[in-house]
Amino acid sequence: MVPFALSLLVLLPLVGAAIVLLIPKGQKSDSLIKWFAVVWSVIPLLLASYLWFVLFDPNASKMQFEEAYLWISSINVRYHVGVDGLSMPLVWLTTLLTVLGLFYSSYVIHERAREFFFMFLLLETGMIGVFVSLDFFLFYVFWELGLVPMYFLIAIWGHAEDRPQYSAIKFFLYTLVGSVLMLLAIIAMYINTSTATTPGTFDLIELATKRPFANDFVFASLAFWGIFLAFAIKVPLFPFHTWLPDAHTAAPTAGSVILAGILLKLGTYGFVRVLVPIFPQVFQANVLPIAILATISIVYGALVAMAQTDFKRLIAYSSVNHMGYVILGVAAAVAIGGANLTDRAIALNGAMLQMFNHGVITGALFFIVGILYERAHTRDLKSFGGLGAKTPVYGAILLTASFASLGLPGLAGFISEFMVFRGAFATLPLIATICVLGIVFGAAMMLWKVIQNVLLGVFDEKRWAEQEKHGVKLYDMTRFEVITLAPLLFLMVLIGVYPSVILNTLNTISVAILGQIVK
Amino acid sequence: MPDAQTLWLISPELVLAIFGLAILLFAIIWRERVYGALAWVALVGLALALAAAVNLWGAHARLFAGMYAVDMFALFFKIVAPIAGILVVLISMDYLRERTRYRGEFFVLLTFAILAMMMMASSANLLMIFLSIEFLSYMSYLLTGFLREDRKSNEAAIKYLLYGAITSAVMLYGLSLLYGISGSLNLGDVALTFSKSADTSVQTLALVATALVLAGLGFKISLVPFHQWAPDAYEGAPTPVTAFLSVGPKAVGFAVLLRFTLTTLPGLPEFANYWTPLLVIISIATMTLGNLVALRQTNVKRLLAYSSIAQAGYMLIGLVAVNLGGSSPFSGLNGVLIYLFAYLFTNLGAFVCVIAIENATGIVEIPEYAGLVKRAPLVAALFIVFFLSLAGIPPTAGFVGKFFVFGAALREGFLVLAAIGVLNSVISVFYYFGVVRAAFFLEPKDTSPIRVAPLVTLSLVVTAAMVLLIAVYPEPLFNLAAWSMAMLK
Amino acid sequence: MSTDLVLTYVGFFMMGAIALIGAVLAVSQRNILRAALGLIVSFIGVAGIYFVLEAEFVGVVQILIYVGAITILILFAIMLTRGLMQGTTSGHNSQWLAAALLAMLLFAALALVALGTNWNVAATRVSSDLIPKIGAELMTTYVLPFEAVSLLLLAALVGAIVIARE
Amino acid sequence: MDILNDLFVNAQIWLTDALRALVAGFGLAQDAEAALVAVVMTLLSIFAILLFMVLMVLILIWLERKVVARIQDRLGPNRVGPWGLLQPVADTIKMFTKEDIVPANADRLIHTLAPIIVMVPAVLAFAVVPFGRGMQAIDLNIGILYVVAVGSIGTIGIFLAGYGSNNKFSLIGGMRAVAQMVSYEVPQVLTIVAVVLMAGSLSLNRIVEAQSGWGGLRWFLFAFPVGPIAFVVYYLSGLAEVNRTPFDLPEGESELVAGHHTEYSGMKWGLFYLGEYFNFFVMCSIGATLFLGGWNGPLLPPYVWFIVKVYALIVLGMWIRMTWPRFRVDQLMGFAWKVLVPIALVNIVLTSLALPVLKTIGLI
Amino acid sequence: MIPLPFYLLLAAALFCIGLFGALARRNAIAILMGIELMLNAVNINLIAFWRYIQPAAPTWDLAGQIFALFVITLAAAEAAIALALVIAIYRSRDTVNVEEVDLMKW
Repeated sequence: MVPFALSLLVLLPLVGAAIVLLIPKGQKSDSLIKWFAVVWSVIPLLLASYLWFVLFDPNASKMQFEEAYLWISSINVRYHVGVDGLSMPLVWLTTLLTVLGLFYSSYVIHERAREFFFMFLLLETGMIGVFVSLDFFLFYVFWELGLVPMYFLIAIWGHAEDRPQYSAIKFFLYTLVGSVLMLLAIIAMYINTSTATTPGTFDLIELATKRPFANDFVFASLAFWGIFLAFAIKVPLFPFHTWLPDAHTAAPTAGSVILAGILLKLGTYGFVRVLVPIFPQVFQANVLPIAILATISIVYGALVAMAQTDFKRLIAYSSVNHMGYVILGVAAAVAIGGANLTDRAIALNGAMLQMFNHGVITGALFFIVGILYERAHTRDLKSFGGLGAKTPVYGAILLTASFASLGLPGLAGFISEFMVFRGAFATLPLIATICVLGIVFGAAMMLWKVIQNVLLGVFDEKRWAEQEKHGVKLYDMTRFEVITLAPLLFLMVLIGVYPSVILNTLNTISVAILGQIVK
Repeated sequence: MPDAQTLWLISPELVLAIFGLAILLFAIIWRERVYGALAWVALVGLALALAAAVNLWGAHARLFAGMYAVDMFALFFKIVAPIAGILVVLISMDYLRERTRYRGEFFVLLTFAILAMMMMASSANLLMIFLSIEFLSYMSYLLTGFLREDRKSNEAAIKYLLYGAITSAVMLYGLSLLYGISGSLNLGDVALTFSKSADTSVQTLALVATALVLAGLGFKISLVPFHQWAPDAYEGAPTPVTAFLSVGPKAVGFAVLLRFTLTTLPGLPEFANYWTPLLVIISIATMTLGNLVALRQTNVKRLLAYSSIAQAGYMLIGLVAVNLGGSSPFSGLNGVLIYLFAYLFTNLGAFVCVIAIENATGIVEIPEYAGLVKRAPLVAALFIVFFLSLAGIPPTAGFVGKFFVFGAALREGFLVLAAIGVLNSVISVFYYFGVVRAAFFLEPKDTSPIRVAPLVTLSLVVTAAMVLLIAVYPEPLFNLAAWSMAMLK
Repeated sequence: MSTDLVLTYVGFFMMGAIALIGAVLAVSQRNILRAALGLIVSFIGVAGIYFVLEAEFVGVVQILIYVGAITILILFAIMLTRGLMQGTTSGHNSQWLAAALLAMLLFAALALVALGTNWNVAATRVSSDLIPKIGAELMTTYVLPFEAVSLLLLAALVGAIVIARE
Repeated sequence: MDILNDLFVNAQIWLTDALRALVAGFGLAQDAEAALVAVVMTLLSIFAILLFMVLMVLILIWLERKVVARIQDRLGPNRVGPWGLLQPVADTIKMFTKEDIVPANADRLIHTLAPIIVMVPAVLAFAVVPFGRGMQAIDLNIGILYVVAVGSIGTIGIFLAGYGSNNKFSLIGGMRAVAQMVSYEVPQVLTIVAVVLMAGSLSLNRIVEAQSGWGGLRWFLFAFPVGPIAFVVYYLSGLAEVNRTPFDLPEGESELVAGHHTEYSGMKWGLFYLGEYFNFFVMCSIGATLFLGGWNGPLLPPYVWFIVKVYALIVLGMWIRMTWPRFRVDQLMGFAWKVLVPIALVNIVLTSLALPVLKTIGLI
Repeated sequence: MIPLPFYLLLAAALFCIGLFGALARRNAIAILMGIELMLNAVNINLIAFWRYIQPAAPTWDLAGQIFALFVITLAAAEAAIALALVIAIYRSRDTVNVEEVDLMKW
């Protein structure tokens, strides 16, 4: 047993950030900061691993490692944290991607290192905080806490030619619009649950049982859509996705990884943690529009990704497509209809697994793009070709990640997408059918645009020789890059061949959640 | 001759009066030789006044035939006022040294301004309300125009004065009507007249009179359409004075507005039908206009001026949604109080940042903030904290304030108002981050480090710490607000 | 109608007319000095109204302060800034029409209140000598505002000197 | 003795009765009758006061020239009438016949208004001056305040004269005059406050009555030590108020030609001239009322006592005029603010402290 | 007695004339004059109410008069400050350019 385990998890990065700020200025301070940050970030990873793999009970549906203290008594706000099968993998993934991101960045970030590592660790606190919060007020605080560091990561260390400041403020404002409406909904729920004698509650668990606005569908809908908007923008669901390509493209590699790997998950996590248990009726009533938005995200995201010539932008749009599956899975799980609990649970399992997978796969892909960009100083797909032969290690890794992304059996993506469709065909058959198009387009974009353009074809010797004079050299992956990607590749394969490692955990919780809402 | 008990109850005011006079006397007798020390005298006086106010906490009395209320609501503002004063004194010292020969007189006026703020908070009588508002206004005009060689300062002051004088005359007309209907200057008697009267004509009179009074108070708290003075005055005034103007008059303006409305209007239940829509419209207009115009500003003082106009709009939401019944923590009133307290530190902090830069370099234009993070990292970093607080993003004090204000609006069913409010706070992020953008992302022309005076650094740290502390541990502030509401319930 | 009432009416209308005519001159004259003269006339008219209302003390104070002090200040300001006053531009700004409309609107509202309200009018009740009572009230009930206003005057004086001093 | 004492009061009563009898014949309503009588009587008393004042001024002019001449060891006017008594009349006729010149570019309206405004307050002040027992046009309960108030209007007249003449000497003179009058008004009012404290009333009548003890000789002037101090301050600032030497800087002929009335001629100049003497006379009347017991005095009829006291003060002023050099302009303001105002302030405090003592020993 | 509304209408008229002056004039001093008229109008109101209205509490008999006295005092202080500022402005601008010094452009 680790006392205050989750609090430690939340606080450790914050402490690290503070130490980063305090490291004295000097000639070597930059490298000191880098190594300190990387080493320090391993501690949460180890802790999270210990918690998940050793202490966590995958068969328990209730919250584990719970801590609850009264924080603001007059409005009954509690510092209430805990994890269950839904959040534990995501917490772990967060710590993992942070380590990888920091490790990678310690090689490629040369400017304003102190601020970079400070912001990154702060961001980690925000993200872990969201995943472990069981009090909506606390949830909101962490939710917003992540905004500022991400803003700076994009704006300062972004690629100058991609208008990083514009992208950063766009990301910030989009997210903020959603979240302030969520704030109103949070307060409204509190007021609704309070009575003349007892205060209301912000506790997510309590709210799930009290079901605010149970008798008032209009207000429930208002609150639902307010929260929905916040999460949908974060996911991002069509038509709220326009910030995503800009932000991803502009962000530095590690920023993109975290953005795709974790921040997008905050949205889908919110769907499962908040919207489904607290507003099941409203969700059910609105499943169709939500599923349609998911469908559009899937198909449209894939199509637009296919039309991109910018490698990074392509991956960004592919995230729209992939996150669409998550929403589809959630929608399928709660849809009205005769489907049995198993079908629904499979859909929800798929959605939750897809969250994890997308974090791993897309995180890897953004590393891959970043590695290429470091060498070529361009991301124009047309300018590459023949890299498969020229840089075989890179080619192999890209191939694996792409296949995982398009859902090749044996790799992680396949399992989750399959489960989503398996569930969706049971509850939303028509929509699921349309969504299959997304799979097709997704495969096309990966095979045609990425693999064909980058790995196959003829290596343009002349062009790159010319470029070499400007300090551009295409060489194969170095050791630290391989080390960065190795864990992710391992995970892709592991989940692809043996999904049970994580599915058990997920299944417990999706049965529990759906059990509450489906009679 | 007031008895000892009375003197005890007005001890904060007495302390300030005595210290103000003492500073004046020293300044006249010894002139330049003691100017450096006078700021410290003022600090001591303000600290003593603060201590006296804290010491009186819990008091509940009406003095001088009911015209002066010493209750916890007033004491809340009597705690706020000297805190603001102390911070303003701290940031004034270095600022004034280069700019005026009359530093002693400056602190006299400032001390009296704080005294006037305290009196406003306690006024429960039409005469006292008018007198104390004018007192504060005159001190503000003089402080605004204090740099007499500075053309902007003069111009700001005269605009401020003329605008203020017009609105206070309008307010005075409203007060005279209230006196006319009740035959008494005491707010309690006015309320009594209202509640006893079944006459619809009284309704009309009350509407006209309160609308006129709102003009005067709206001027103090810079509500649209009585806000036009604010940008000019803020831009032209000496920056410490701007900092003071942005929090002091606004806070006590709200104190008077709250006491006035919550005391007199409950006697007229149907009155809310006219009054609430009026306030809603003003609130929406204030925050929207303030934010939209702020988007176009390039001078940071002017930007903060429009921002503070918008902030007044948010605070007004609390008044719109005020409901002292029930046990809900969202009574509206506590929202305003908490918001004001948070806003005090936040806005002062933002101005301390501005002063830190202006003192060393004279820069107030946002484009010239380029690369500030390299020249003054602490200031640049704390700019973010204060701006986040102004925008209401956690974990800052501003968030706590907005939380309660919007909560009250939701409780009373003002959904659209709350929605417009939060969307406005999103707009505000855009221009706040315009400053951040300049400070962090643009390359500086001049990379020499900016030296920040120790006292300014101290104020910076204190305000920033308070902004974060209120967010992390807001409990004491809630209690403070709850207790101060107790008397108005 | 009793003689007193007739005299009161005569006094009211005379003084009211003086006050209004002076006021109109004060806001309409392009020559600022003549406007100031109109203002003086208006002040005197208002003082007359006070006498009609049997508030002699206020009437005399009105003449003493308004005519004797404030007007002098205004005249001084006019004289010291003489260059400003002899412009060729018109005395009114471009918004004068809007200002006039606003003023008229406000007048309508105020007239509505003045005529529409059931004022709680009481019988005559001016006792012969109120001045000692005013003094006593200022030193007892109103001692706080009295002291406050004296501080205010002092501070205003100090500030005005700082700002206007050579 | 009583007949003499109340000569003018009785005359008024008799006149009123006669008028009433006359009006009774018109067959009007009773109210209207009373009103008519009141109006006529008011007009008559105004007329009487005006007449009296013009007479006084004529005498003053003559007296001043005579006194000045004597001090300078000359004879003064002695050709027109016995002892030159008709000299003022001749001067008046000369003024009436002179050309009225308005400078080019001067503001004609203001130029014309100025002398009138200078005149008016002095006349208004006379409405409350008690010339003798019962000889007062109106007994205002705020009489002394009223005098101060209307007195301040005169300042505006001088200012307008300086401003409206379009002449730099006039302007400087006008500015100086206004600054001086405003400044000296402060110590003057402060000394009046001391008197009001002693008398316990603002009414001039009551102030005079308060000094009626000791057979009409218990004047505030003798209320040692505050009375004499107040009197001296009052008199000095009074002289400055009416711009008399040694405080005649606004019209110091060696510097400013004639100050604010440089550009005036003919009857308008005459009005200024008249106004100055009016004001001087009012100043001395009020001084006599406040400090010298007004019309109180043994043996002689009250109005005689009053005139005697006023003329004593007037001659004192003339004496000072001939024996003191003019102040310098910076000394002038300094004298008011740094000498007279502090003295007057201290005097007020002293008065309120000394009040019980003075009352006990019967000085007031 | 004259009906109370007579006074109130006079005050309202004076007030609105003053308001017009304050809003429509260009010159700072002229605006100040408008403001003084407004204050005078209010004082008429106060005195008329004092004379006519039965007070709620008998001890407050002189409230209206005293209020008016305070208003007059404050007006004097205000005029002094305004004058000081006008002079300072005049002094700080070397040119007497009417457009430049014409502050009153709201």
